[in-house]
Amino acid sequence: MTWESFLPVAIVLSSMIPGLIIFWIPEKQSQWRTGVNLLGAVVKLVFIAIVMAGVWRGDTEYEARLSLLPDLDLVLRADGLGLLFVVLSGTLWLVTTIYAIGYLEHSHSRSRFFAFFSLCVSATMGIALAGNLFTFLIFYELLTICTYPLVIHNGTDEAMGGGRTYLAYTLTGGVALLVGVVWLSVIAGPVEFTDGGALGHVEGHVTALTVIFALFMIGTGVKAAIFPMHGWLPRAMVAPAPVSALLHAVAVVKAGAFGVSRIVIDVYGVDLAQSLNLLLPLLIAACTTVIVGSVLAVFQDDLKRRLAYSTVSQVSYVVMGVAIFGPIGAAGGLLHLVHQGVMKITLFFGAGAFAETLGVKKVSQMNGIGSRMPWTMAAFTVGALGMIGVPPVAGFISKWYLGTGAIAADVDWVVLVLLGSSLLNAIYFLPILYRAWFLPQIDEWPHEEPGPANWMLVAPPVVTAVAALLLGVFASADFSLLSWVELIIEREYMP
Amino acid sequence: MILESEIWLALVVLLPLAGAILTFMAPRYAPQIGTVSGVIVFGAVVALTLAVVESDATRLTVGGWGAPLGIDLVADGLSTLMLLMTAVVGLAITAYAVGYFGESSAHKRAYFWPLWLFLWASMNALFLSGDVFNLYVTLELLSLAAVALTALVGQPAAVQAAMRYMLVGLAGSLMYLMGVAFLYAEIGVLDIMALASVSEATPPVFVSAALITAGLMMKTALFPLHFWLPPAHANAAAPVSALLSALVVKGSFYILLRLWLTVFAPLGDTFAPYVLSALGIGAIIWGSIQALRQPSIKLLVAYSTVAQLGYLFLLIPLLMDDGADRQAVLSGIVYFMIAHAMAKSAAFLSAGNILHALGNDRITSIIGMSRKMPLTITAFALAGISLVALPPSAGFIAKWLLLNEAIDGGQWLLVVVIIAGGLLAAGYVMRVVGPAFRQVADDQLAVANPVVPASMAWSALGLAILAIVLGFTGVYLLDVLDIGVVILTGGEA
Amino acid sequence: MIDLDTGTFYMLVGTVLFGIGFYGLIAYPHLLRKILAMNIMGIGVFMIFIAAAYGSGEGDPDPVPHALVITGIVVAVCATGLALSLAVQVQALTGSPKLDADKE
Amino acid sequence: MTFYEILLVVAWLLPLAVGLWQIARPAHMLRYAPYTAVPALVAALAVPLDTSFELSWLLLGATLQLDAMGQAFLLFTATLWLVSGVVGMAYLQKDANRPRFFGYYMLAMSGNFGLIIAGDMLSYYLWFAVMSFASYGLVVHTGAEFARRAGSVYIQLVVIGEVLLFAALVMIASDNGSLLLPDASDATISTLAAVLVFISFGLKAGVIVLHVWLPLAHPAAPVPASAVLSGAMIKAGLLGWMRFLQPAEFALEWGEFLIMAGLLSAFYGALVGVWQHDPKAVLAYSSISQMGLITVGAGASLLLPPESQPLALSAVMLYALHHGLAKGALFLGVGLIGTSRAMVGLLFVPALALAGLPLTSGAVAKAELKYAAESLPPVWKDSLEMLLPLAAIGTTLLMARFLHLMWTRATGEKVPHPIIRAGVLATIVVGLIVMPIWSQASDALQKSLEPEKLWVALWPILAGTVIALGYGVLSRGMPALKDFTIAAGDVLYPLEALIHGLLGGLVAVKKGVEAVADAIFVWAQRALQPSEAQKETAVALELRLRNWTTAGSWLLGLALVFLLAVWLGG
Amino acid sequence: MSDNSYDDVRLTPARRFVLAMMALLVGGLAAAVLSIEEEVIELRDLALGNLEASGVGNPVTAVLLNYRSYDTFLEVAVLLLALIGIWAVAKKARIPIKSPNTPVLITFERLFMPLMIVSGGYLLWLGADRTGGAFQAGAVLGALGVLWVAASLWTPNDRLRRLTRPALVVGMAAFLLVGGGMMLLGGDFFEYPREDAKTWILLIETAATISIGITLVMLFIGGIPPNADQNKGESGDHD
Repeated sequence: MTWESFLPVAIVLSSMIPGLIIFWIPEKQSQWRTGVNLLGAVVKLVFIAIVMAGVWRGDTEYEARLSLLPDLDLVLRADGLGLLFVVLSGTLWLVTTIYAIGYLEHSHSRSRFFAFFSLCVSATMGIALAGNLFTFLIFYELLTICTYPLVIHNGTDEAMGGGRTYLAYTLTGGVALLVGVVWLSVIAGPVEFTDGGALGHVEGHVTALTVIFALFMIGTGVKAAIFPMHGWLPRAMVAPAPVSALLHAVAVVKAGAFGVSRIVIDVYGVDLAQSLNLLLPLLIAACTTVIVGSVLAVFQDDLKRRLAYSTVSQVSYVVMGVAIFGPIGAAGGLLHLVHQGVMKITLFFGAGAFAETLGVKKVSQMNGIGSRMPWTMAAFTVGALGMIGVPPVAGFISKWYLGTGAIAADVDWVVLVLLGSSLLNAIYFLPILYRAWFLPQIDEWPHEEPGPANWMLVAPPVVTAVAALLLGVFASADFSLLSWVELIIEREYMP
Repeated sequence: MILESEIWLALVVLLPLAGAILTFMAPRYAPQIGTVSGVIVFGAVVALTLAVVESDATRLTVGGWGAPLGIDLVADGLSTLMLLMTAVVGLAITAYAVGYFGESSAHKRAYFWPLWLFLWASMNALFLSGDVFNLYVTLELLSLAAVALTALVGQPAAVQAAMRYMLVGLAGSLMYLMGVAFLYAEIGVLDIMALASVSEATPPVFVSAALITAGLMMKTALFPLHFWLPPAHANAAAPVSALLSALVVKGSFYILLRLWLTVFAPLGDTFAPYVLSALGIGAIIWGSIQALRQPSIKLLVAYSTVAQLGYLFLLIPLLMDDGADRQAVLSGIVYFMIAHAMAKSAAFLSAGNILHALGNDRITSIIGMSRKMPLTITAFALAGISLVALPPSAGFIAKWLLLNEAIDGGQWLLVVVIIAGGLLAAGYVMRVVGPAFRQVADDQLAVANPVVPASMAWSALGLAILAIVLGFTGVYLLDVLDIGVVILTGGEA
Repeated sequence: MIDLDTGTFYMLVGTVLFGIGFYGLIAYPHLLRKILAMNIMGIGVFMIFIAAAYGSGEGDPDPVPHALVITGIVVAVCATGLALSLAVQVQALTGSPKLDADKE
Repeated sequence: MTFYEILLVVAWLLPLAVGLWQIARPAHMLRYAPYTAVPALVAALAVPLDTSFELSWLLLGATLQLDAMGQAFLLFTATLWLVSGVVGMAYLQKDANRPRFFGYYMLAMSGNFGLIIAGDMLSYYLWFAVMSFASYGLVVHTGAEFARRAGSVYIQLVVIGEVLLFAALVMIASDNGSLLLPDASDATISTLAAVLVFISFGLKAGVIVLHVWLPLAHPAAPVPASAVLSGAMIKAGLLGWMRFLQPAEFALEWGEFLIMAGLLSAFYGALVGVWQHDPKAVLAYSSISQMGLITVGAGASLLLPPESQPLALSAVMLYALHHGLAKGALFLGVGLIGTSRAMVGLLFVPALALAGLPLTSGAVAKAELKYAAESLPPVWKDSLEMLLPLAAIGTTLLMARFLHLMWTRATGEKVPHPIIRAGVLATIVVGLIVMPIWSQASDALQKSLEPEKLWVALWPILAGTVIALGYGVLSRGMPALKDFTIAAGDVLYPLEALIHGLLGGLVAVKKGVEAVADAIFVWAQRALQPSEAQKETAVALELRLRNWTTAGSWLLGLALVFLLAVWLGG
Repeated sequence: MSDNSYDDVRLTPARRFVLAMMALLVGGLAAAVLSIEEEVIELRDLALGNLEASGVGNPVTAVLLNYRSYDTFLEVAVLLLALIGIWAVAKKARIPIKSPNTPVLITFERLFMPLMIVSGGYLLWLGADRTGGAFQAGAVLGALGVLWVAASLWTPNDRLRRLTRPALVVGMAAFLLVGGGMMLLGGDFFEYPREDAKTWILLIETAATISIGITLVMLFIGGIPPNADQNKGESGDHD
């Protein structure tokens, strides 16, 4: 177990072990629980930093391998694409844990909540660091198992219904993925993620490969909430805010999008996918989701459901980016993977803070909230403007790359879709800002928490909003996200 | 001269019998003796496994007379894995039974142990026996012990179920014996390998195959003939239903597998295996539908057994067809048996805990129980994960192997059935796990503070965790399976 | 008629007995009838073994099937014993000598 | 970073920082708010031409540069922002949320300066967005109902503009590969991109169809805001055209199109503006018509052969300069409404300048424009010869209407606020005196003073005044004529109907999609839940199986099946 | 019991269907039987050939206790298991009602009891060379016991009671110890040393006879005899 092979395992375990420990911490000792939680988060970030440096230099190969079956190994390998997702989840987990501690101050069974919360993040880390399709599948399903208790945390009938729908969708998706992975391993032997695609040695099987691709897209599409399979996301908004924030803005939904990009870039390889003309249908599906998601979001009065539908459309930007044949489009997709995560989590934090401190759940109740909670609303505004794609917030950069990528790959109509969705984003975000800042408060807040707002609910959204701004403004700085994405694309597209 | 490994072969049968005698002789100390002998037998099985792994397959000629005349005990890869499965589940059930019978009547406590150790001995003898008639005797030993254990509870429903189980067992054994009679009348030998080397497609062998398959199919409770299993497994005491579902039904399936791989190999290319596969499909669908409707947890888990047994029969056509990778199919089936044993025994033991703590196992009464009985509900949930075959559980690896072979063999109907089975299993597992997570005020809980003895809770959880951990040890188990020649193509020794 | 040497004749008798027993076990609801039928089935099977042992008549009969039959008989006795005691329990607990599903 | 570069950065950074700080912590450093425009003014004067440098870390590598056009624009914009700021400080003295107003004011200011100095497309887009969104705050400042309506129309069109501009930029960037402004990197843009650029900047510049928000927003905003809106911000659209519109193949058709659009706007502005009752609305329509004229200049610059193009560009710059200052003065003058007639007299000067009175900046600008028009291809040359004076008449009529309205309201009971008066005077002086004497303008001044040019400039003004007087006499007799008015924003209403139709479409789409999704969900629900009848049969079948005769026949049946299978299949 | 026995056996349509299928099955079996031509002699020659090495004269006893001694060992285990099963299930013994000690039964009893014991012993001894052996002797002893119980001469006394469980177990214990013991002596499982195979066989047979006899009586009684168990408390509660 050399140091290089220990690190990826350590990243996954650094949230799994705290998770398992927290199961046993009794409900009362919240200090202990917070301590273990934060310790795990910090240790993880340290490991991530070390691995990032190694991969940035490109000289060390971080890989841990355990053979489960004669020709089937569990592989954890840190490569550019994986680390992108790891960094996103790792940092946002720390912020969300702080937020969750504030949010769930007087809620029931918090040990169970934080335990499953940490397990989810370790599952996400596993997905990000998976070295082959088999490992990806294992952690992908593990994520479903760990997120279910979080979705039904409130235990009300509505939560159970949401949980049931969530399981129904994700399990069917998981099954489709399972059949796809098994079939591919029958045709092409064990499939390791290799830059530029791992199916070089497979000749023929064209129809089989197409059907397998369809199965993969259903499998990952369910979690990425691509159009026909997005039904579970709005219904899962029943979960407490930190769950919707981390899971439905970062972990679960991103796992789907990350899965799509892994399969297109590292399994099929973009050239093979293009030659089998698989990318066009995917692009069409992604674009329909973008439009439909935004259209549905316009009419939701419940704030979290509106954000949920917005997530449905925003995640498909990532899928769109990957489906655009060409390095720029892919760069746009991967950028948006991170940007959307940061911006959307700000919005969810905001929504959670409004619900927790003022009991505001509906958009119609948000009049004059800007004056009552200026900092949270300011963060929410930055997030919203970013979503619309207004510079200098990060959203603009990824939309810019998507646009230029689309034209470079001469699928010009995609720019139309980008336009349409930006317009729709404006239609459903600007009224919120308008009500918050420019309309006076009409009636009393549903149930106002006395005393100053709990800093744990205010700080995280502000931090992530500033991050979104910095990601936008300092996009092309040396150590910025953009340069990391360019590094990935360099390795993936020009092997 | 007897080799060191062969001694373990004999001891693995003798020790539990000795234990049974001792527990019968001293009823008041039965639990203590029972636990000690359980541990000893577990040790013996582990020693045997190590011996087999080193010195390849071992064959013990009982009485020194050698195959055709005497009886041989054979420990190859398949039987060693089965022994290990029985030993692990047996140890957990022994630990559980100490707690479970601790509170029940002295009579039950006294008579559970000898019957259980007899059953364990009969399972070990069955897995090792290389003689067709000897298999009948072990099968009979197994059935009688199982029937007596089922009736031990003494409730009218349990006794009726035991009676029905008795009749089924007898009918099955006699059909098996008639099959053996015809084999003897035709070939005149009783040792399996000797029979296999000579047997070819003649009418007596057809009749024997038909009778033996039908008889053992009923004892394994395959779909239309599963009627006796749910009442028996649901009404028996918790440890008994765990061992019935996890081990006893596997015994008769093991004989069926062993005979079809050796003696009836020449009949492999007929469409008989397809009939078995079709019944398997029926079992999965019918079992799952029934499980989705049961009001109580033990009946639900019992019908889940009926469904999961269907998986064992699904791939038999591929097992018998020389074109397919028969060793891989066998490893899929065997791994499924092991995974199912762990998960099902864990499920039944946790159902027993629920019954013990709440007084009834109706699904409506476990609403909100995850807070009050965290260990038990986690055990059931982990077992559920393996039953539904979600990674990283052993069930997942088994389903992966089965799917791999089904797709490789181009059997798309089987792929669909395996998938549908998984989803249906998710359906009925969630019927139990879902309500447990519901958040309900304390006063609405069926029982304010349910209490579950530690040994019972931890043995259930231990098995459940094992069901997950076995997901990672696939390589080692499958290496063991490759020891010794198990699969014979038609007519070749 | 086909040339029936004694061995084959008794084997046929065995199969018929097996059939009668098996029918009784399935068709008759009363538990005692089922247990008796089960014994007849057993005898049918033992008849096959003994006929096989008889072989073609000359020389001593094959001792192995005889031993098997003895073992078979003892096992049948044990099974019948347990079945009877169970049947008695069923009668005592449910007041009827038939299993619930078989009562019309 | 040389001093000049720092100056260029500070020009937009200072107002941005102070503006943000103002919104977060209102009422601090309020007094110095207007003076944040000073660095920009200094930069316009001091920074040598064509200094450009790159901030590689900002956005995707931003470059800042000051070329001739930039300098001119920066000059009059900075002055206007400064003066309006000072006047605004006084004008809004009693207003409670003045700090919030100045917060948005300074943000808009930083946006305006930023886009002038921007060297690459992305920065231009960034600052253009900042300016547009911030000025929303100015429009809805008063909080009155019609201000809100104006604001919502304004923001919707701003968003559409932004989105179209984004698409255009994406096309241009991917066609040419570089992010630099097209005019700097002599990149050529495709027709579609050109159309998008025209529309998005046309929205800001208020060209004929896209002007609908202007007559609503400018009057709604407080005086200093509308001064800056009309004077400086409207020019951002024009600057955008100049920077981006380097159309490749159809340069000629583009030029003609622009000239046509310009002329149409000029006449349309005049025609509708005359009937307005609110002086600020009149001024708004006059801005539309003036911008039309400048568009004509821009169009001309495309049609002219390359060697005489700088001439047209300088004409456009001069005209923008002139209009900025004059219109700024007039709007600030509106601040004096209700004061003595003398004040209205004061406003005569900028009004006449706008109409093109010789010796004023207006005359210089118009002369420069005519001079540029001469080298146009003949068909355009003489048509402009004839049309431009007509436009001048229109402007004079507008000015007359404005002065008339101001005159009727000059009741004298309000005391003119000294600072406002001083501000107005300052802009007039700068407009009249400084501008003509300035280096480039000087030779244009000589040209405008030649005798025949003098007459060409004078007769439209005289004709305009005659018509105005005639109208005055007539309207006294016919009240219907007097209060005939076209609602401000005229074309807006059909447009709004169109938008509602669009929204209606969206609702239909939404209903359709939700219906489909729910149908699938309900169908899946029903498919999985077996019906009661099915449940009954399942239970009954299960119990029947338990009966021995049934089970026995299954057992026998299967035994026979196996026998057959094995016997026959062998 | 309400249902009369007639409709238990009436040929209902379902039963007619079962009968038909049974006929088919028997037909199949018969066909298979008829197809068996040459009868099989392999095991017969082997068994008879090794007779003198097995240490006993009677070939059946040789098969039972030497060649396939493992089978017989498990068979005795089945016997014991059945008994334990019955005791577990039935709990209370069903001693038949006290029949009046009619003179005929008593005198028959007194006359035949010694005779039966002697013939049982003889049968056991005979088994080595001619038909006889443990099971036949056990059956005779069993019959003796049944007569004894039927004549309600069963006088439970402590000494006898303490002996019941060991007696039941001794047969299987002997098998187990001897079989296992052979391994200690270096031979295979159940491989008797060549020369004194007969003595070992006889030892096992006597133990088996005792167990079989007692077990058959217990089977007849059908439950735990009133005082067979040492631990007092146990027989008390019969839930």
